Amino acid sequence: MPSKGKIEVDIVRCKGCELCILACPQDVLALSDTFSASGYYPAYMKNPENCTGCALCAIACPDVAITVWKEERKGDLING
Amino acid sequence: MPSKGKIEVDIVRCKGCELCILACPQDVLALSDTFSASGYYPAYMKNPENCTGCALCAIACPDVAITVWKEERKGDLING
Amino acid sequence: MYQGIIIAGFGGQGVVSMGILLAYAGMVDGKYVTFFPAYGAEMRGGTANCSVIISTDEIAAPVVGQPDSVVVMNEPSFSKFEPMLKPGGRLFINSSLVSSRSKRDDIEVIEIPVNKIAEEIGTLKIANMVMAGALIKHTGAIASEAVVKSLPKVYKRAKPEILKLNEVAVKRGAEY
Amino acid sequence: MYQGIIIAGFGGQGVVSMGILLAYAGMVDGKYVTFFPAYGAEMRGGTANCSVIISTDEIAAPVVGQPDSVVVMNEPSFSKFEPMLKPGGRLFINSSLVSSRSKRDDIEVIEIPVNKIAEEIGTLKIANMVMAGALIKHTGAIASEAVVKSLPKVYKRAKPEILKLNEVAVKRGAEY
Amino acid sequence: MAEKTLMKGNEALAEGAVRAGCRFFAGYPITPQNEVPEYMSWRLPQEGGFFIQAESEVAAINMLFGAASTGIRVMTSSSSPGISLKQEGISYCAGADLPIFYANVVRGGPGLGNIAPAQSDYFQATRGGGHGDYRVFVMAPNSVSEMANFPKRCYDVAFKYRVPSMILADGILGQMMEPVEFDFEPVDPSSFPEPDWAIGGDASGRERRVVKSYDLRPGRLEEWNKERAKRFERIEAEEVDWDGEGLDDCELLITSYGSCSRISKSAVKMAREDGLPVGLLRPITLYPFPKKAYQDLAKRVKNILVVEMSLGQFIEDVQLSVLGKVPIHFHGRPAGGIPTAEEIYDIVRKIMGK
Amino acid sequence: MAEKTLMKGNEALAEGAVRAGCRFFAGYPITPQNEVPEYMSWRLPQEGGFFIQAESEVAAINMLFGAASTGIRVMTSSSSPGISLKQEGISYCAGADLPIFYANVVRGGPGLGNIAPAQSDYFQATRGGGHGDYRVFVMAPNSVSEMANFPKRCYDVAFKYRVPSMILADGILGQMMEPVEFDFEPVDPSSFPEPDWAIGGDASGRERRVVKSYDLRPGRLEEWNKERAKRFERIEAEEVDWDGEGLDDCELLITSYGSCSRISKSAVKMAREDGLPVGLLRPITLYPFPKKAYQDLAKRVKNILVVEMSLGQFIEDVQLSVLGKVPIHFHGRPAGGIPTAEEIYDIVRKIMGK
Amino acid sequence: MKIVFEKTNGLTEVPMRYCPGCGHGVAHRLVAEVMEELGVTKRTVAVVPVGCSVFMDEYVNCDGIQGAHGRGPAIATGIKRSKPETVVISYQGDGDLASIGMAETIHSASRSENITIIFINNAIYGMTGGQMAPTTILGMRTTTSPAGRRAEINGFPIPMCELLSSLEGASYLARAALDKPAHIIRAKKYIKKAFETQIKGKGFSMVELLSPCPTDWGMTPKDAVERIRQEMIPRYPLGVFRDWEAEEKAKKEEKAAV
Amino acid sequence: MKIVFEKTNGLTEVPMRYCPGCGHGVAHRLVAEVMEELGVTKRTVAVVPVGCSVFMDEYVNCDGIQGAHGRGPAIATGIKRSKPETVVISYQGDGDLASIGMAETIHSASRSENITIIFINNAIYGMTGGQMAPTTILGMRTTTSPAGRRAEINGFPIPMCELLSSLEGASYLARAALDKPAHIIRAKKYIKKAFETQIKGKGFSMVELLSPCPTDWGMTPKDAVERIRQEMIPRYPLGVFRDWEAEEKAKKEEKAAV
Ligand SMILES: Cc1ncc(C[n+]2csc(CCOP(=O)(O)OP(=O)(O)O)c2C)c(N)n1
Ligand SMILES: Cc1ncc(C[n+]2csc(CCOP(=O)(O)OP(=O)(O)O)c2C)c(N)n1
Ligand code: SF4
Ligand code: SF4
Ligand code: SF4
Ligand code: SF4
Repeated sequence: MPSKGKIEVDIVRCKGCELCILACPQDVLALSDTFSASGYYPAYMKNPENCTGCALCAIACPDVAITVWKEERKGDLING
Repeated sequence: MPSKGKIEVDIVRCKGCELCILACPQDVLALSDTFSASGYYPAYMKNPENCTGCALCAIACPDVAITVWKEERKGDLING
Repeated sequence: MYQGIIIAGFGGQGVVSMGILLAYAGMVDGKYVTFFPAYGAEMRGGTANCSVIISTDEIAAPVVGQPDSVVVMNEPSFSKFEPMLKPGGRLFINSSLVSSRSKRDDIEVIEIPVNKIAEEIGTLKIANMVMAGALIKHTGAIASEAVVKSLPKVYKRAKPEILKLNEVAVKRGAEY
Repeated sequence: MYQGIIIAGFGGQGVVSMGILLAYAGMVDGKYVTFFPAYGAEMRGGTANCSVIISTDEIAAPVVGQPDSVVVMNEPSFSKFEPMLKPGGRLFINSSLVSSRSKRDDIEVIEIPVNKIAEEIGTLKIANMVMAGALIKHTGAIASEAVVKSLPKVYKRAKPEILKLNEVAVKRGAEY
Repeated sequence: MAEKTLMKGNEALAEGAVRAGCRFFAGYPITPQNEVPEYMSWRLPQEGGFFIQAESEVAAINMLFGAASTGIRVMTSSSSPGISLKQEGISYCAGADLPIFYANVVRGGPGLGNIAPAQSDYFQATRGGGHGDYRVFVMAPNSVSEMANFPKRCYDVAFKYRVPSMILADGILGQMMEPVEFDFEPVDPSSFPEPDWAIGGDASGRERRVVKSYDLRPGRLEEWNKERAKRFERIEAEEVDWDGEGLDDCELLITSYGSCSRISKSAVKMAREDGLPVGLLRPITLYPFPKKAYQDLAKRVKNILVVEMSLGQFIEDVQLSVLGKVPIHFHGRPAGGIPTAEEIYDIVRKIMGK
Repeated sequence: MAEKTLMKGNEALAEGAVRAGCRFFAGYPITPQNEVPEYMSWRLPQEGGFFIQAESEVAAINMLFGAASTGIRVMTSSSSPGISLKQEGISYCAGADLPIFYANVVRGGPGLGNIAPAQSDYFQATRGGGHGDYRVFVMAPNSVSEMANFPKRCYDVAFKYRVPSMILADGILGQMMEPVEFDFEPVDPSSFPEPDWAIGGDASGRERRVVKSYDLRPGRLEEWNKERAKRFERIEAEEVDWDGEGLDDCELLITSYGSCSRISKSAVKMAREDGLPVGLLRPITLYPFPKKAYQDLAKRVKNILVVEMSLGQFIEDVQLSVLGKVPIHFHGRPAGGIPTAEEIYDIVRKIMGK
Repeated sequence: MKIVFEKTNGLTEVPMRYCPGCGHGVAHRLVAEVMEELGVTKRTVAVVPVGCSVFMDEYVNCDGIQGAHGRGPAIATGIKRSKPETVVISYQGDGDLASIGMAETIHSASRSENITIIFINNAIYGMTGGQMAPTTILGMRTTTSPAGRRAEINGFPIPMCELLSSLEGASYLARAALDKPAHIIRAKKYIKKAFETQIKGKGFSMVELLSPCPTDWGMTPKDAVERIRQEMIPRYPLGVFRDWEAEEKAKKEEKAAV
Repeated sequence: MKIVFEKTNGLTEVPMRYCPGCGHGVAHRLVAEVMEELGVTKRTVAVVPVGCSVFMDEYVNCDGIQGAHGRGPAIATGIKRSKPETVVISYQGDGDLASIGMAETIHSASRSENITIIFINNAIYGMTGGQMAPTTILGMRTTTSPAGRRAEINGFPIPMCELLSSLEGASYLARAALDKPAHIIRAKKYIKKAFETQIKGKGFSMVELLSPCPTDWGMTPKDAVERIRQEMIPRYPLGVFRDWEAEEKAKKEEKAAV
């Protein structure tokens, strides 16, 4: 059974590059259709229920915009 | 039978470095004991009869001071 | 007549080519013109801006300190350039993307949903031309025929149908 | 008193250390002194020379244009420096190696077979010191005790017996 | 002449050089002059010329040294830090009497500084820059048209006197677009006779030649330098250029060069509109410096105001020309600060007590 | 102080720097300054310092940039072409406010030139040299003792104002031996407090620091440059040095610096022996230039004769000081030509009509 | 739930000014995480290049120094030899490291300077607007090779890890890519090993990172990472090129075998 | 009797100013003989370095150009690209080529500039009086490594042929020694091949020559050539490192085999 996770995108940092979307194996993410103060369309959890907290999105993110939470279990990857 | 040869040292160019002496397989050469106009002791043929005209001395000479003659025979080395 | 214009937006919004078109058209119209882009590191992060001056007299510096007109094609440009506008100047806002509204009462604000209009005409790419049309109309700095004449000179490799679309865009913009 | 000296010879003849010794001794003797070597590409091809000035007054430039004394330790140096000597100047010739003879009648020529003398004393290496002795004697520019006192300062790493030999060499030179 | 076209200063500079016969360009990217190599990368091959992006500015100037030695018209360009790196190579070109042409599109310094327009490389440009006694023929355009037309004059002088030549511009002139008119027809360099000092190619019909900047024989380098100095004297006598505005009756003389001179011109206009007798002297050649023009004016004007985008470099040449005859005032903006016509006019009024 | 020793100028320079606290040297061979790196290669390790032969002059100056940023006393040296290559790096040091010390043992130029003593890098030394508005504190020794003692003053000024400092010498001063006396006790750099801008080491007790020369924010680099200009104004006010001879009553003033000033001094002596009122003004700091000393003398003397081993660089600073108040005559020998006292005295007599 | 990924303290709070999808951000993060994990942030100096990453000093939480284009290794040498307890990294682009700075790169490696180079190979000059870099692959269009890079005119792309491997002093050399999480995780391991190489005093280390530059490649970030996979990795194979530890081990084994 | 060896017309009549036993003389002669034998003297330009051989332009009978220290390959590039019919050789010492000029060397090789470099590796800075060179072998005393070269401080000697071999553009690379006639004869063959590489338009060629510097090594000429045998050749093995012809052949055979 996949673990449960959740992410948060810092919309000040996010530039809507979509690399997190590309990286997520669970199709959790999408770009928002309203733009941020800096004029970008930030990523958000389109399918939050699918998130396993694997952090691949955060590892791919060039702007360190993503924080990842996960159900506590042993032996998980921390900071790639 | 080794061929017959002869060399001539240009004493304006020769600086007495002795590399020709080192190179000559026939012990033909030695340094003169009177110095040249530029103050060097130039090489000369101490044992002219031994010279085979192999040109090894000339090939070794850094100052292109040596001209080599040889009895004409086919297939000999010219200018290294 | 002297018009100092700043045009600002995202990298892909055609801000620079809009500026060049205006300068070219000004030249065709017999005016003195200069065009001056932001360059180098200022370009990083995807924003772009440029200054255009159109004048009946020789132009000193191409740098526009206090613009007569400001064009903001996106949100970040609004906050950066709206304050610089000269009292009595004109602020052209791409209302399709900019939600901020100016609080100044000493300027004229022209809001045009250029993205929307451009999409109606056929392609988002000509949003800048819609804006150009509006700017020419309101400032009166350049004869609009000069703009139409300049289009094929500035977009040298564009196909006729694209040029046509651009022309339409300029005209639609001029209706605002 | 002002003595401008040029010393010239092959690389290995101790031309430079002779110059330094004279300058050092001059300093010990309370004179103004400068030493100036030929340097760089001039050194290629195995010749060396240097200029020493010993003076009771401050010295302008260490470069000696018209020397009061010239020391030639080998043949090529003769042809190069003999003509530069000031009228009335002294030419010190290492007659062991130099066969040319000066044709000038406005100079004093001192010929010393320094190589021969040095070999007699024990080593060719001190031929330069023999020459130094002769030079001091003839020019009177430096007290000879100053030279002896300077030897251990200039040859800091030399063994006492070598210093002794140097001393002997200087004295022998002074006999010429 | 062709119809007016709208060009970027950097592109006009490149096109101007090509039309003046440039057939070799070596450069290295640096803002705000990137359009020069970029333009050359496609434009030179069209004319059978060669463009190369060198591994560094140092390599670029030395590629120029090599290419120039074959007798052709060559060019490099850069901006402040890159020009500093080229100083050794420029000195070698001067020392070997090679006619090269280069441009410095100056930015704010020192160090990395910024990329804003500046005029703080004036000393370096006008006093040789590298080691040794030599000068470079320096032109200071103030419009995109001049960016286009000055390379030709630089080449002509460089080849006539066998000296390096350069254009000193800045980020404004490099980046702005303006209508351009060329004042000369494109030249065909293949019609030039090969200089009698050029190396390479087939030397069968002539003595071998050597291009070099050294002479270790005592006194020979001194002679050579004196002969070169004579050429510079001739340049000073024959190649000075400047223009002005309102010089006939001005009491206060503003002087500035390059893009700054346009701003000064606006200030002059403001003053004249207010009836103040203000004029502008604008050196077009910075080396040779139009000393005489200043000296003549110094007999008449009451004040001189030097305006430059630097903390005070150009002003020294003005001082050296005027030699205390007239009070000199100074307004300098360093490191990318661009003076405005209003701020200049304010100073003008203060000086004139109005 | 220690007894007199006989030292070569280059070695005195190196030893002087070590005694003044230098603990890092990066250099590259070039005649006529090779004894400096050679000396440092064994001397610095004795004091726990570090010597490195860099791969080039460019690398050397950038190693200095790094080493200086840690707050220690650093040095490089070179001769003309090598100093040209360092100009970018020197400009970076100036831009990042790093106190460095370097020496140029000038040789004949331009280009490869020759290795004879020369003074033709004066412009480069005194006007910053690299790109941007900055200056370098420049001292011009004229004896081996001064070669030994000036590095300390260079470091003191460099650290006080956070500017680059240098010694401008030549092949005579570098290569000659003369008795040397040190006028200061060796300093122990480990007793210096760490500057509050130094990076590296353990930063636990402090905020992180950044050393840099750029500021891309509009207007900020201009502010920074103006602040730096203030420091240079203070240097001009506080650090000028010069000396002279026969200044009280001279009618003709000879002026020259460095090794050339010794020769001039001989000429002065000759003149005085003949009863001619001739004096010598010799700038010890070239930047800041002893303008006031000239201005004071200009009120009194009838003629000035500038003597330099160059085609005319130093003379500009004299002209800028005197501003036409007194006629200035010139005797320059470029590219390794060394004037003699006799030749100077001849000119003196001609000027004085004797 | 527990945080499993958050911004490291090795980075400051300042949002990075790079273009969307730029690899510099990832590289900065990896360096910062390694500094923190090894506990050396307070004694690290980042030598910052001229290039898009000229802003790096605002983002990493250690001391910084920004110097002349291409001279990072020389600057790093000056710092390291003056304060050997400092961990010195030189962060450089491909124009910086492989073009103008080639001599400094090679010589610092050959001297086995005890420094760490983080080499961002994005096959282009980013900051100046997309000119050809020494690492630009053949055929690639840039603003100074508008018809695509051609070997006869522009020369061949230079593989830096391979070039440096022949130098005795190059203690640790590795190449990774920043195109996808698996490669990024590997990149971080390499960077950590490089830092450790320096901390243990083992000499010169360099990690080359194939990195996307969507803006100057004229691509979306997605297409840019795809280009790394399709075009760059085949030309610049990933992996470890020199490893002092493996070499020491091999030597020991060899000895043992004798 | 017939003359079997005499001074080639590729050399002028001017006696060379090098020290007794210096390898530059031999190298000049080989270059000059090759020029003559290939009949290209009249269309050759020798790019002369800063170094003892700065006088080369007086000795070789072709056009010459003397430029800045280390920049020979850049100068050669400028000439070759301007007048491609010219045969351009860049003659360089080890300080010149491997220290200050490292970037120019590598980039000209990587561009496969159609030029020929004659690289005199005498492990020292000759002209400036015996300072350490990048090629100085470990332990060797020089005026700037007075206690002998140590890797930790001065770095490792750089083997240029090996370093350049990893570059695709390096078409012909070979190393010979000038210590004895057999090696000198081999050196000439390499030089000839290098010239031919250029004449056929095959790109970059370089011949490295291990060469004695008796003066700055502080040795007699005899001892100096002995040092080449004892100390240099073991560190710098002789032979051909890259050969476009062999590589073309191998490729063809490979194809044929498929
Ligand atoms: C001496 C010098 N030359 C050129 C430049 C201009 N310049 C700034 S960044 C840069 C190169 C950028 O490319 P790269 O090193 O690959 O880094 P990137 O921007 O791609 O990260 C250049 C050439 C400079 N600042 N200084
Ligand atoms: C820019 C510059 N730096 C340094 C020098 C001084 N210099 C002259 S020759 C030389 C190097 C000589 O060594 P090498 O290249 O090995 O040639 P060699 O003399 O041994 O034949 C140097 C450093 C110079 N002329 N120019
Ligand atoms: S943590 Fe994993 S599953 Fe969750 S959004 Fe990120 S990549 Fe997708
Ligand atoms: S990768 Fe980062 S910057 Fe890009 S869209 Fe996702 S959260 Fe935003
Ligand atoms: S030709 Fe041969 S045998 Fe004759 S001297 Fe020369 S080396 Fe000896
Ligand atoms: S110093 Fe060495 S390289 Fe130079 S000429 Fe003498 S022996 Fe030859």
